[in-house]
Parts: sequence; structure tokens; C-alpha cells
Amino acid sequence: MVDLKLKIEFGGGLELLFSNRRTHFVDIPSTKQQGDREGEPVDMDFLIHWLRSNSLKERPELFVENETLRPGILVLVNDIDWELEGEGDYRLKDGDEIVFISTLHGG
Amino acid sequence: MVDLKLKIEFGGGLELLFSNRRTHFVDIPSTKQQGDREGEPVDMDFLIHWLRSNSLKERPELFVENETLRPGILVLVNDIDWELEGEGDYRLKDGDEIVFISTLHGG
Amino acid sequence: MAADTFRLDDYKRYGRQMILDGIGLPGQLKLQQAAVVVVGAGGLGCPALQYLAAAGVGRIGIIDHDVVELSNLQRQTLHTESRLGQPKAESAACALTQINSRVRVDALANALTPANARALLEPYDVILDCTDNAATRYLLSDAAVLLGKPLVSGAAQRFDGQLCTYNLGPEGPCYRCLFPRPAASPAAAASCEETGILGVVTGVIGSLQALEAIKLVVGLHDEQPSLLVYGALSAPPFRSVKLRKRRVSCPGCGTEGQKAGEIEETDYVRFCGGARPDWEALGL
Amino acid sequence: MAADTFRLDDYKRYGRQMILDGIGLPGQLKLQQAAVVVVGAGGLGCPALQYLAAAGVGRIGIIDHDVVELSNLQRQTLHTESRLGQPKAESAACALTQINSRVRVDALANALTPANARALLEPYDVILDCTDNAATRYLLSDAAVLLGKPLVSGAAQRFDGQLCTYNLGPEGPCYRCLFPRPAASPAAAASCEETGILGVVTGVIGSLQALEAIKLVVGLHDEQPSLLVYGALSAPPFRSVKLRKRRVSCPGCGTEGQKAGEIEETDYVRFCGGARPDWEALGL
Ligand SMILES: [Zn+2]
Ligand SMILES: [Zn+2]
Repeated sequence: MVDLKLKIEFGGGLELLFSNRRTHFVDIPSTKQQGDREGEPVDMDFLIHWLRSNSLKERPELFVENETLRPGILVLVNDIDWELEGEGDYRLKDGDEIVFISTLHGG
Repeated sequence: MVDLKLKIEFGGGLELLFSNRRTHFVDIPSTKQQGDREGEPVDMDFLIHWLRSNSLKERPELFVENETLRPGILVLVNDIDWELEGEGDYRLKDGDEIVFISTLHGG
Repeated sequence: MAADTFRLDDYKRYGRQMILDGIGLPGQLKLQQAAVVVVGAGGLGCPALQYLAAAGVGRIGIIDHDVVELSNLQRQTLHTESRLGQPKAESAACALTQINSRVRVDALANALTPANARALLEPYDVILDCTDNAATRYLLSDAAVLLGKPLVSGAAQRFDGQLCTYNLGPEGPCYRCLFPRPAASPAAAASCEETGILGVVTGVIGSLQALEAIKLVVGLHDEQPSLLVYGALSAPPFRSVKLRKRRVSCPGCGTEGQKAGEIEETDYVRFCGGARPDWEALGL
Repeated sequence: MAADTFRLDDYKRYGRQMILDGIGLPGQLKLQQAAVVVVGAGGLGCPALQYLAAAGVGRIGIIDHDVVELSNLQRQTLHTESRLGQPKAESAACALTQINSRVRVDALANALTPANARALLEPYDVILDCTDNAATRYLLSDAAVLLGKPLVSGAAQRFDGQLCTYNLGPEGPCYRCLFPRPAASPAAAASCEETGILGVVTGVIGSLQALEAIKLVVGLHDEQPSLLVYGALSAPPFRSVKLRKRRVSCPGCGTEGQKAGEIEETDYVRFCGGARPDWEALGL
């Protein structure tokens, strides 16, 4: 099983939850390893849980809430709004750049 | 012989020479068609002359001077300064994005 | 303002932009006939206002109920030491009049509330969201949808900024399309006071807001909805994102499903899960 | 300015940026102790100056020999109708003092020339190129190399802008590394007067210049040379370019081959192939 190499970026303050680093390069499995969807290609939902388990350093409730991404976070797949790409069902490809941005309110 | 598809962008006023369009999608031959380098893969020098012959609409002396690119124009190959990529010798690849930017002096 | 009220010295004042392709005299007249409202005369509002006035936007509204404090001067560059304590709307109006006395400035030292939003915003063609809290951002989005006006939204915190024009054309998303629910915790929606701001980040974003508004007024906007994300310490510093179209099930602008309800009857503060802004202190 | 001259109300004034990671009291003191010079108090210089002053840069130089004209007010937002006819350096200094009276402002109503560049620029840590012509841009580049100071260069014309910090660290290129020879024709190096400028484009680029300078002063700059290219009508509007290192054969900053020669003996106007700027009218 070959790993997928992804570039992950956090912005708008989310980087504070991930070791205060904006850019992370991660290798994730290309297929799901357990559960009733074992063997299926990995998708964005998988990545979100993988990041929570493997990269998140503090206050997980500010990233995932009720098993889904917290409101107020926008996800970009290769600079495109993830809603145009299938949201959580988007199948990850090697080399993808995924960005998580928290909406800002200040001015 | 397969053509290469390139995305060409002009900025800093150079677009005025190219039908006042900033973005051009062009298909160019993948190998040189004539001269003593016939059959060689095409490079940036080839592209510059190809653009002058095929896309330039006015005042060619503002783009090419003495058979080379006019001073004051910066060339980017996939968002990297062309000097890091071999300048005129850079071998074009299908899908490359080439940007020509004239330096600005105003303020 | 009709073409025949365009004065000879206006050619001199606006000449540098009137010779541009796509502006010219017709574009300058559109600017003079336009009405733009800036909600918030703070870090984002100050640069936006100064460039709207300098460009010759005929009527400019400024809605802000705060007064100028010393902690504002680090970034809110229309305000001065001598105007500390004045309402920001009036201080900003004073600065604009010094730059361009021919612009009509409406200084509205009111808080924007669900009760007054519709009436206050209705006279303007373009709305700039230069506010600093989630509740007002949702209120502005709903009001822009209701009134059918584009909403040029800027935001800035710490070293980061965001820019998006909502409700753009017939298909552009509203703020609720992108963020159906506000951030869960009040802490995550913290203001500049709590998280800090490098002042000039608001200068970059506020200037870009003025630019969007000018493009909309003169007809140079491509009307493709996109989000610009800025990080002053990131490389590359700017990232442009192609956005979804309007969401048919959006409670703000959609045509199907649950609607958000009347603005006047919506409790935006509770929706945003906190006590900011303090509508009660604002007289509600 | 030593830490013991940091006043209690400075915590209030600069608090929003002092609570940021990477600034704090040490960063604020660096800003207070820094000297930054802005060459050109026009479209780029005005926003750069206002954010440098607001952020608390201790000493700010303004070099500009022009006087305020009506055609400037479309974008040069530190100047006002009531200061028409005043030297721009003085008008800008007046505006900065209203924002932050604790900043020391050196208003230098001189033209920057090969004869005075070294002396005028020497007292400052960072140089901002906010000028409007090629000859002064080459002069500033050579002077920055000679003095070993970073040069934050902005440019804007029509709907386009460019930003680059030259002479950055030991390996960063100078202006001549990128553009060994100036544009061939004087027309191609036209000024804003000739090609026009959407004013707020200078607001975007000038604000970004202040931001670069602040990052350099407080030590938050990554020192990777890059060029930012902005097109207000392009999608995406911003493009970041990774730049070459210093060129060993560069006549400005290189260590091999032909050198450009002493600044004082270089005819920058002839080098740039034209009669702009008119050094003679400037008293040379
Ligand atoms: Zn919506
Ligand atoms: Zn050099």
C-alpha cells in the first residue's frame, strides 16, 4: 500500500492548534485501514480525522465537533472551495494541497 | 509531432502589444521545424520568436530587440524566475505557464 | 451628478484614472453618481474610505458608533490625536472632507442593528463590511441579500486577512452560503482587541475592499466569486480561491428549505453564541 | 530610544500589535529604535508612511522635492486640499505628526541625486523606493548596495503593481541583477502621468511596502527574495515569484566583471535613455 503525500496548510488562527506551523507535509495511507469501509480510497473525511489523531496538538474541539469539521472553517482543495469538489467525499490524490482556513471576524 | 499546450500571461503593460489580452492559450510545435537545430525540442528562445511571429500585434521592438528579449522584461516559468531555469535554453513542457512582465516605474 | 456638473478641475483631479482603459469620463461619472457605504470606520474602514473619497465616489456613508481611542491610532489612520474621543464616523468624515471636499459624506454615528440595517443601508449601491464581529457580519450578509446589493467583506486578525465580495450578481454566494453556522466558541471569534492585529494588514485588506467597490461601480469587476486569503508571514502571501455558487438551501439567500427569517426578528448575537457585540449597551 | 523611555500610554497605543507572537515589547522597542526612509511621498509613499508612523517607527525620513498638486489628491492620501502648493515632504510630515506626535519625522524637500544619495540615505536602516522613474530606481539600488541596506521597492501603473525587496541579506539580488539594462524606450518607462494609475493600486502596494519594512525591523522577515506581481483586473490578482540570488557578474552588486562605477560619477538619466527626471531643473 502506497502512501499519499499531501501538503496541508492552516490559516486564520488554526495553525495555533497544529504546533503553530502553517505548512505541514504529511504521508497518509491511500486506503482506509479499518472499519466497514476498509480498503476504500481515502477521502477528506478520513483526512480530517487523521489530522485530529496525528497532527493536532491542542483544543481538538476547535477543529472537529460532533465528528465533523467545526463550523467557520473553510476547506480548499488545490485552491478550490471543497464544496465544488464533493466536500468530505473528495478522494485524495498524491500531491494534493489541502488548506484549512478559519473565518476571521476582526477589523 | 505532438503540440505543446502553454498558458502565456503578459503583465505590466506588455499585454497592450498582444491584443490587450493578458492570458493566451497557445499550441506550439514540440520540436523545431527548420534551421540547423531542426528536430530539437523547443525552448524559451523558440517561444519568444514564435510569439513575435504569431501573437504580437503591434510595436514588436517593445518585445524583441536585436533578436533577444527586450531589456526590462522579466520571464517566469511556472512562477519561477527564468534565470533559475536556464533562461532561453529552458526546454518547454506541455502545460507550462510562462509569464512575461514588464518592469514598472510609476508610483 | 450629471455630466454637466462635471467641472473643469475634475479633469485635473481625476485625470490619472480617467485616462485608463475602462474608466474614462463615463467611469468617472459612474463614480460620481455612486453611493457606497462603509460599515465600520476602524482598521479596514479607514483605508477603504480614503481611497473611495480620493477616487471621487459621489456619496459615501460611514456607519460607526464608536469613539476614537488611543489604541485605534496604531492602524486607523483617518483618526488623529486631536480627535481622540470624537465619534469615529465624524472623525473619518472630517478626514475625507480634507481630501476631497466635493464628496457628500453621511456620518452615521449609530450602531448597525437588526432594527435599522435595512433603512440605513438602502440608499447605497455597494456595502463594505469593515466590522469586527461575527454578529454584525451575519446581519450585513442578510441585509445585502434582502436589498440585492453586493457586499465587499474584509477581515483581519493578527498577521492574516481575508477578502470576499458576497452576493455578487445572480449567482454569487452570501456569507451564510460559506459559513452556514458561526464559529462554535466565542473565543474563536475573538476581536482584534483579544487576538491582536498588525495594523498595516488592515491597510492591505481595506485598500483591496475599496478597489473591489470601484471595480463594481465602474463595471470592471469580472463578477466571479472568489476569496482572497492573505498571510503577511506566509509564502506566498496571497492565495485566491474559486468559490461555490449560491447554495439553494442557504438560509440566507437560497430558494429551498429553511429560511433564516426576517432580519428584524433575528437574534444575531445569540446565533453567534455570545455576548459580543453588546446590543444592550448600544441601546437595544 | 531605550526601554526606560517607553511610556505607559505606549502600551495602550501599540497594545494590539504588542500582543502578537513575534512582536511583543522587544519588537515594539525595535520599531521605536528604527529609522526608515521613504523616497517619494506620492501614491506609494503616502500609505507606506502612514502605517510606519502608526506602528511607531521611531524615526521616519521623507525625501520628495515635489509640491502637492490637485492631480495628486486622487491617490496621495496624506495630502489635502488645504496643503496644495506645499512641498510634499512637509505636507506628509504634517499628516504623520497628527497621527503619531512621538515619531521623529525628517522632511527632506530635496531631489535625491547621485551627489546627495549616500549622505541622505545613510542615517536609515531600511529604504523604501516609492519613486516614479527608472533613473531614481537605479540610483536607489546602487546606493542601497553601497550602504548595505535593504531596499523595499514598490511600483504601480495603470491597474498593475509590483513589490520586491532588493539587497536582502547576503544573497538577495539588487535591482540591476533583475534588470541589468533599463527598458529600451523612454515611452516604455512612462510615468503615471503618461500611462495613468488607479489610485488605490498604489494604496495596496504602498501598504505592502510598509509591511515589508516592519517585518525587516522586528525580525519577522524570512529574507527569501521574491517578487510580488499584482494586477487589479487579473484572476488571480496576486502572483509570487521566487527570485534568483545575487548575480556575481552584476554591475551593481556583483563581485566579478564590470562594475557600474561610483554613484557620484554615474549619469543615471543617460543610462535610462531619456530626459526624465530632469536633473537640471532640480538644480544640478
Ligand atoms: Zn447564501
Ligand atoms: Zn545586483
